[in-house]
Amino acid sequence: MSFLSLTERDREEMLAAIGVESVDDLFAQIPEGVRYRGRLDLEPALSEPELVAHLEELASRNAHSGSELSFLGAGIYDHYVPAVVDAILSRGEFLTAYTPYQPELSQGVLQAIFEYQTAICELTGMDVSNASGYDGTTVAADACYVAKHATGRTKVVLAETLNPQVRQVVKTYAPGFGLDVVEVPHEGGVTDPDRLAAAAQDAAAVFFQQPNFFGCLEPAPDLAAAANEAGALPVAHVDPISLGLLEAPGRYGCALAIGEGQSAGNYQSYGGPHYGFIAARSDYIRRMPGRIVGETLDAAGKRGYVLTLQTREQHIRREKATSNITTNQTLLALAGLVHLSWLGPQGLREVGETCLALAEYAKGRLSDAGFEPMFPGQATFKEFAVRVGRPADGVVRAAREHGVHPGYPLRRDYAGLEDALLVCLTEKRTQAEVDRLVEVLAEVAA
Amino acid sequence: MSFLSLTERDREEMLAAIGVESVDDLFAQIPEGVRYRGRLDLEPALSEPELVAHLEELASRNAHSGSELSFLGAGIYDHYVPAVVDAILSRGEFLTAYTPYQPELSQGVLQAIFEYQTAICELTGMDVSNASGYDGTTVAADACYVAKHATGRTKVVLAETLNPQVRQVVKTYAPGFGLDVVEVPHEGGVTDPDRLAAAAQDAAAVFFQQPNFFGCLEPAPDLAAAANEAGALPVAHVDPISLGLLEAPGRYGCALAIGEGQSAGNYQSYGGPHYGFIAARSDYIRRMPGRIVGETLDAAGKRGYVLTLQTREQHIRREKATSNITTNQTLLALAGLVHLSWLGPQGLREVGETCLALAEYAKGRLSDAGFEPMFPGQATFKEFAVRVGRPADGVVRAAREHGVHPGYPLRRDYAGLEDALLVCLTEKRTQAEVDRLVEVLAEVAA
Amino acid sequence: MKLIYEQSKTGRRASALPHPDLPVPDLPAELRRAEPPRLPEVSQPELVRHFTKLATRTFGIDTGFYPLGSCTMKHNPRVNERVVALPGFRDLHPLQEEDGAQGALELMWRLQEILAEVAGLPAVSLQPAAGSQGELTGLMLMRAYFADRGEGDTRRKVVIPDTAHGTNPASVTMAGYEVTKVETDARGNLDLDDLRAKVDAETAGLMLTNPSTLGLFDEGIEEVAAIFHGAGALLYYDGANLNAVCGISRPGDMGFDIVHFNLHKTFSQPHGGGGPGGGPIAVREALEPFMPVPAVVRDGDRFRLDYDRPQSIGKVRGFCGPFGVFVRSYAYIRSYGPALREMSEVAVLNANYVLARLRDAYELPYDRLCMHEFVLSARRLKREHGITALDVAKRLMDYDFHPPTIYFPLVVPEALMIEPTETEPKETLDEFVEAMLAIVHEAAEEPEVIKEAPHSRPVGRLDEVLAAKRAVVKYGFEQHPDLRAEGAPAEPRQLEAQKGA
Amino acid sequence: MKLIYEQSKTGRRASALPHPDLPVPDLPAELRRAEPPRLPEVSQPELVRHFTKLATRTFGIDTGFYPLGSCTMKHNPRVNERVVALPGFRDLHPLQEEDGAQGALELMWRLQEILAEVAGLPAVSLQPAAGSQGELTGLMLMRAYFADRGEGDTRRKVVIPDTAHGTNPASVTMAGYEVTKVETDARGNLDLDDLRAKVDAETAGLMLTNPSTLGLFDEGIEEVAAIFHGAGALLYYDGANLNAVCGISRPGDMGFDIVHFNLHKTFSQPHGGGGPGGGPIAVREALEPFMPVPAVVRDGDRFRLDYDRPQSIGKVRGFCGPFGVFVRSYAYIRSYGPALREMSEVAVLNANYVLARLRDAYELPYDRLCMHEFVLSARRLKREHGITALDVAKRLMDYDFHPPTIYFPLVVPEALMIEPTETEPKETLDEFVEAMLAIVHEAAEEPEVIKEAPHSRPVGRLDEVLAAKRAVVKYGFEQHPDLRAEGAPAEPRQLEAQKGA
Ligand SMILES: Cc1ncc(COP(=O)(O)O)c(C=O)c1O
Ligand SMILES: Cc1ncc(COP(=O)(O)O)c(C=O)c1O
Repeated sequence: MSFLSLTERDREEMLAAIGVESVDDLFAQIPEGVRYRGRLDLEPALSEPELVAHLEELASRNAHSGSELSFLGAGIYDHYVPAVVDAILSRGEFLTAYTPYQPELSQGVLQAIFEYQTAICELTGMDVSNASGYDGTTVAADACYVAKHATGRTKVVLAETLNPQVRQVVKTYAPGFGLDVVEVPHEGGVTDPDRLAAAAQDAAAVFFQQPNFFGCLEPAPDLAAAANEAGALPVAHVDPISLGLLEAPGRYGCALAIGEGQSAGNYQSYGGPHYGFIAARSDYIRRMPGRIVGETLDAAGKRGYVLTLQTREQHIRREKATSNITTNQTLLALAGLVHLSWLGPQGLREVGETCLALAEYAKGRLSDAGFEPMFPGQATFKEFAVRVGRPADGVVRAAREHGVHPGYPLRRDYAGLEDALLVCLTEKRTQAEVDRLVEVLAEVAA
Repeated sequence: MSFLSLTERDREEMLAAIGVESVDDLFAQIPEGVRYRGRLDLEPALSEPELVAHLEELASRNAHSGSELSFLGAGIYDHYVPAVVDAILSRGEFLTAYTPYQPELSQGVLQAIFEYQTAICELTGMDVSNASGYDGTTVAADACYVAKHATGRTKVVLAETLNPQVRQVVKTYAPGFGLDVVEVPHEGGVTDPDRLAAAAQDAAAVFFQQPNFFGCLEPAPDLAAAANEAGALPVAHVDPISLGLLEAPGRYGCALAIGEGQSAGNYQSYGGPHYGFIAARSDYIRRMPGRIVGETLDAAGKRGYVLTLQTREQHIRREKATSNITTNQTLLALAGLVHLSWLGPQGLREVGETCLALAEYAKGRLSDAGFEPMFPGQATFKEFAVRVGRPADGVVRAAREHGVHPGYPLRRDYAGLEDALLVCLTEKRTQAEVDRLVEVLAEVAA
Repeated sequence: MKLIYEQSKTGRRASALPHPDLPVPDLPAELRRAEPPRLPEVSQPELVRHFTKLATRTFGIDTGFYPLGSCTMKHNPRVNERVVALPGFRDLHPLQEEDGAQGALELMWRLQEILAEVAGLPAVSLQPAAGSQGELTGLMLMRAYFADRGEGDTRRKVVIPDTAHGTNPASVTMAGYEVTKVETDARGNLDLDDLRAKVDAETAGLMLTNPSTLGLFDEGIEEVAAIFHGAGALLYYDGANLNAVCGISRPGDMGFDIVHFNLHKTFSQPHGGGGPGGGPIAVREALEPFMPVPAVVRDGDRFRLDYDRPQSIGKVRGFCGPFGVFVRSYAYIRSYGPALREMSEVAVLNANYVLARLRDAYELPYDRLCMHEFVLSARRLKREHGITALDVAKRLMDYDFHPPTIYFPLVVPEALMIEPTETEPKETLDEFVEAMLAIVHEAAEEPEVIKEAPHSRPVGRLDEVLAAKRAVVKYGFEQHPDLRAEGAPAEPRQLEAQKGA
Repeated sequence: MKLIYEQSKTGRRASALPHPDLPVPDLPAELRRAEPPRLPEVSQPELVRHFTKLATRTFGIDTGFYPLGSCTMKHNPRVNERVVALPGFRDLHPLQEEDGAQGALELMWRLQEILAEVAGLPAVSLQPAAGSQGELTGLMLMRAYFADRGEGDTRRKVVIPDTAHGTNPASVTMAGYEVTKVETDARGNLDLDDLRAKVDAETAGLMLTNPSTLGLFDEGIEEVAAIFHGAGALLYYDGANLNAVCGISRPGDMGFDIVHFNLHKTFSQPHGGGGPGGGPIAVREALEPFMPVPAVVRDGDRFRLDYDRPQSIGKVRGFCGPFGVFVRSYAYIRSYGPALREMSEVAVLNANYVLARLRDAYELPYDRLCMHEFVLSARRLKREHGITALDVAKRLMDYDFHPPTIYFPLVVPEALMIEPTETEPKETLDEFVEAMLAIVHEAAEEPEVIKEAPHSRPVGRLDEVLAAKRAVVKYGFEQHPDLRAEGAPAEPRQLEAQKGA
């Protein structure tokens, strides 16, 4: 076995040093009754070339964004991942290190996390970010836990325009946290601040998404104000790629900002691994979940970085910890940092503008072709909902026959939006591709 | 421009430090008459995502060995390149270093070359290898230059079964070297030692290939003996992947062993970049072309590696140098070392056996289907010539319509072999794929 | 070295982006960004150099031996990186229609089958993102199971041994349960008397790592299972140490009802400086109805996602879980095939060899053969020479080794928790042993060399107390505090608390 | 560190290979291998660690500043590595039918067009594998051209300036020509009088690098061209320094008839520790018939290989040349587009800036502005403090810089040939300048620190004389010589000969 390094001779010498006859003797401590005497019923071993061929065959049965012109978004986006991301993530040191428990030989990854935390704080306008959460859904559960302890309250409010998967995960976690979940329906594609204000009474936290799941821009400052008014923590779920153009949640009163990091630096990868980010005002620093890196000095006065504020964490605080997270998503967050460093402020702005311009162009062309917006009059960023005039699932099926995936059928999450497709434009799309979308939709949905 | 690092302000400060007004002033030394006043007529700049899309489009118009079942060989082979090769070659240190002129900060690449030289010597049974030549053709020209100076003679002999491209390159170089080229025709697919002996009189060197271009095994020891008898240097052109099973040229009297390294560690890449290897008996060490790494010590007695025997080389010996080579193919040779280290002696043997077994299976199945060997009775390794009963070019065209590239039409290089296809089997091919080849050939050539 | 922000210069950039010739609409003024985020402004050459330099200041398995106990830092085969990057996997959108994702669905289904076989339990969900989330998911399943049986209000307690990893009690609280602690007996097994006294009708279940964090297989496991099952409670298996027993002893056969896997440990997902991971769970039939949605199911030769699970606890993570992690672990397991047992055998052999060579020089709290890892104590060194486990760890860096996990498990004072894994050659184990023995020698001869270690790294020991006190957790640009100006710590203080696992 | 062979152990392996269930035929006994080659026997974990360690002991552009004169060590964009790895390029067989290689052929054709535009010459062949082979090919073209004109026997000489790179004279000999040397005048230009005296009816041509290896543009280039063309001879342009003049001055416009490009210099092919490179050539119409076969031609919207060139010199390399190199360089040029000129402008700006800051501290043999690089002399340091160019180079390593090219060109004693390239930020240039100035200071204050440099590398200065004398050029297994046993060199001897370029 090429992953193992012992020769027959090594084994013999080692067994002798241990003082046993055979490897089997090492397992004497396992009670007879629970020893497994069979041979695992697994398929035969594959050599490296065979393994690659097998996985190539599996991969070939997936329609990916290189083989199909796709306008799918809805939380995971086909943004361009720059080549430097691959180059840096494939460095063996980053790839094969673990959590930097021992800072002296882990300064590289520690500094990278510190730089990542800074980038997230800059994007969101917050004071502290952790080293990453699992994804854009679990950070919402994390934020509930923060809010629960910060306020002592037992309810959280979710705008219905918050990503359905995020809402589902919050609902799964809530009973364990002792929290009730209340949802606030949208009105014409966005959330009404007054309705939110009413729901926010006695709430620990209020969650909304900007741009929201429909791609519409929420009146985010008003929503945050409604929450603050009620003494609930306003939590904004944001797309990092939008934050070159859209205001930072920290600037309109949010207590926490969370989000799915995938759009910055990660491939779609059928949904993971990606990273979730969670950032907060300094008030909540000691309630944050997970790893945080801080700056310090050595005896010579040299600057260095360490895991810090660890008394929040499970390995020290155990049942009183702010979270149970241990393994996180550092490598993916590093990809985010590299991507954001590649973009810089100017690039981030440009990507946003390109998405915005393409989406507006698509809206216009679709409308010209008779496909009306689902939520007329709402400003959008890179996604928008459009009515295709017949059940959207069938339209998707028909369009894919033409090599175009036109978007996500909203009816899968929102009863009543039967003919609505959520269409996403990233900077990888072109004007000609939008034209092709319109052409195909006109053909299959006309 | 993202590859440039100066800001506007930097430029101003730098111009000031230089004491000129503008960048244009720096070019004052260029006579007016030869200044280019136009703007280069090049296509517009592409951003990174656009560049990738453009090159993906170009690449998509190539039928590669992932998109077509291919039995092409004839000098470049679809052997499996292990993942470790990619991982190691993509390390920025290896990728972006140049020739290790300054050994103290280049010990890594120097040691790697030393290890590569050792691997080549082990494979070929020789005493010295250089750090690489350009490819499997140019090392033949290099060997001519060695032989010319070693013997003072003015003729080289090439077996006609030597790869046609190798022969062409030798013929291109020979006039400059003051060498005549004589070719010895094959007999039934191999070279007759007696005919070779006759041609070898007064020759500086005799070149043959093992296995030869037709895939047949030459009576290599007899050929080498014929050359030695005549006082000509016997030079074997060998495939590294065959050398787990076939005898090392150094063990049957060759003076030099050369070859195309691609089959060990390099992708096909439409023919390059690859590496050529050249190894020799110690007699010729001071006539070797190119870089050679040697072992030495520092003042503390620490072992280290340096470029050595440099008085052979152009930068010191100038017009009397053993070669003009400077930039070589180190990165590709490193790939070779990694691949060979991955294989080890056992793996090299196994790859050879798999090729051999598959080729024998293919010969049998083809013969059963009525396709007879071109050179009956000759032992082969991973390639063999088969008669398809009609002009081979048309058969290739027709088979490719079925997604199978059945091999190389020998008539392109050998008049008279009109219906012969050279079929190659690497360890990446399977029994089922051979069956598919036979099926398709039966259909298109029946 | 400089932070990337400290290298920034206005107007410099690393990216080149497309600019379609289209008008950019205005955004509502009140939503528009006022100040651009101060992201790095560097050129592409600078970007690559910066992160290359950071990489070379990071110690990974590729750099050297990494015997960080409980973390299973085994070799990460590069072929797994190759296959995960296939466009059909890498560029697949998670909301792709099922008929456009058959390869991905089949891969997940196959991995589920494999994990079920290894666990000895029938139903698998791949969704949890890491071991800790596997734990929490498992506890949620317990809740749902007992709620369904009408015992939701009575069964409030989960039993946790004193050797448990911190995630176990943390998960218990997050799941809304209470922790009941039990002790470890003199042989390193669960204390059965203590257990019997504490397990009752209020007990929902047990969370156990087996082999335990001491690297010891619980010799009373059958009795343990009987106690819990007898009381109507469930057993949860923390799979962090599964690398010891693949094909040798199956958690389902041991009596566990719920198991999590750490794909990043047992099945070689690269740890990435902290993650990603994967924490699939396997359960008995009785718990299957409560598993997260969607389930990946097979219908004849088609694969699909099944959301129709009315009793499901819901979703714990987006989509189907960390798919890329599944690709790597699937590839890893397929490289072994039915010989997976050999992986665990060699892991246990390597650990016992190192143990045999170190047991006399350090203290071994439980005098037994170990499984895939073992825990030594540096108590004697501390008593005799003032050299702590932390000191040993720091000094090992000078010998080019990553330190073991220290100060864990909590039941062993001055704990050194050593897990060599199966991928290490004997030569490396021998070199590590020599270094560990040399340190014992140095402790007597020149303890200050150890106290001041590491000597070979870009920084010396860092002041963890200062870091926590000042809480500088991001770059502050013009306002960034100058800690140096506030005075270098005469003696940097480290927490003598768990580092690793 | 150990050689990989020294880590080998019988029976260990890194590979897993397919074993089809087929009989393996016997090979003829007299051809069968008697002893297996002693290739490394290591496991995959060991393999990865070994080469990772070698990588970290290698200094590349990604590691730091690499001002190795004449080598144009510019940043290598990673997007080029991405596109070259596309399966349609990477896994394309060179003997694929033309209709299955249209993308590759089009890419080569496009690159030819671009190079023709940059050179200002109409016909391009991509075939040569590197600059040196481009030179040789160009000289072969001269031969063919003169042979065709019946002057093959009379024109035997090629003029080479004293500043020329060693490949130039070496190529001349390999092409069967004789070298005629000419001198450089006091301004660093070709000495026109010397030239006029030496160019005659026996002259086949000139080989010139312009800007020269002194980093100076030949101010008399028009007159030089007139002299050669007047004598019926040809001018060959060594393109090693093309990075100075892209879009600023075109070799064809300067009067050159044949040009080679070093794709690995000007157009950013990663240098790979020594290679690969690419050495395409561009020529005037009159020379086109002699170009290597096959030519890549366009017929309407199809691309094909044309072998029907009866006057061709033949082939100089396999297939169409180093295709992967073409992909990278094509991508690089397309990233600039018509703004390619800016690349050269900044290269020249960067060089002049460093020159301006160093010219007083070192000696500048030709007092002019430079182009993309410049040559200083350490003669004064040597005279005053015994510090040679070699010493400066070694000391620079302690400041984390790759040294410049030294002892070249030969006309400058104690030469330091510095080429910053356009991709470096001003900060790096400033740091390099500070180091160079610090070394001047050290030379006076503590010369032994320089003499014993480098202090920060895994080895100290190595004995090059011992290496050449003992000629240990491969591992000898049991018979490997133990140089240490023969005694460490009291003072390791380095050759004060060209290092770099
Ligand atoms: C024993 C034990 N349990 C649980 C965990 C938590 O697993 P994860 O890090 O995957 O969340 C770990 C490791 O971190 C562990 O060692
Ligand atoms: C001036 C000059 N000419 C020719 C060459 C040879 O080019 P190559 O190394 O590509 O063969 C070089 C560089 O090595 C050079 O600097």
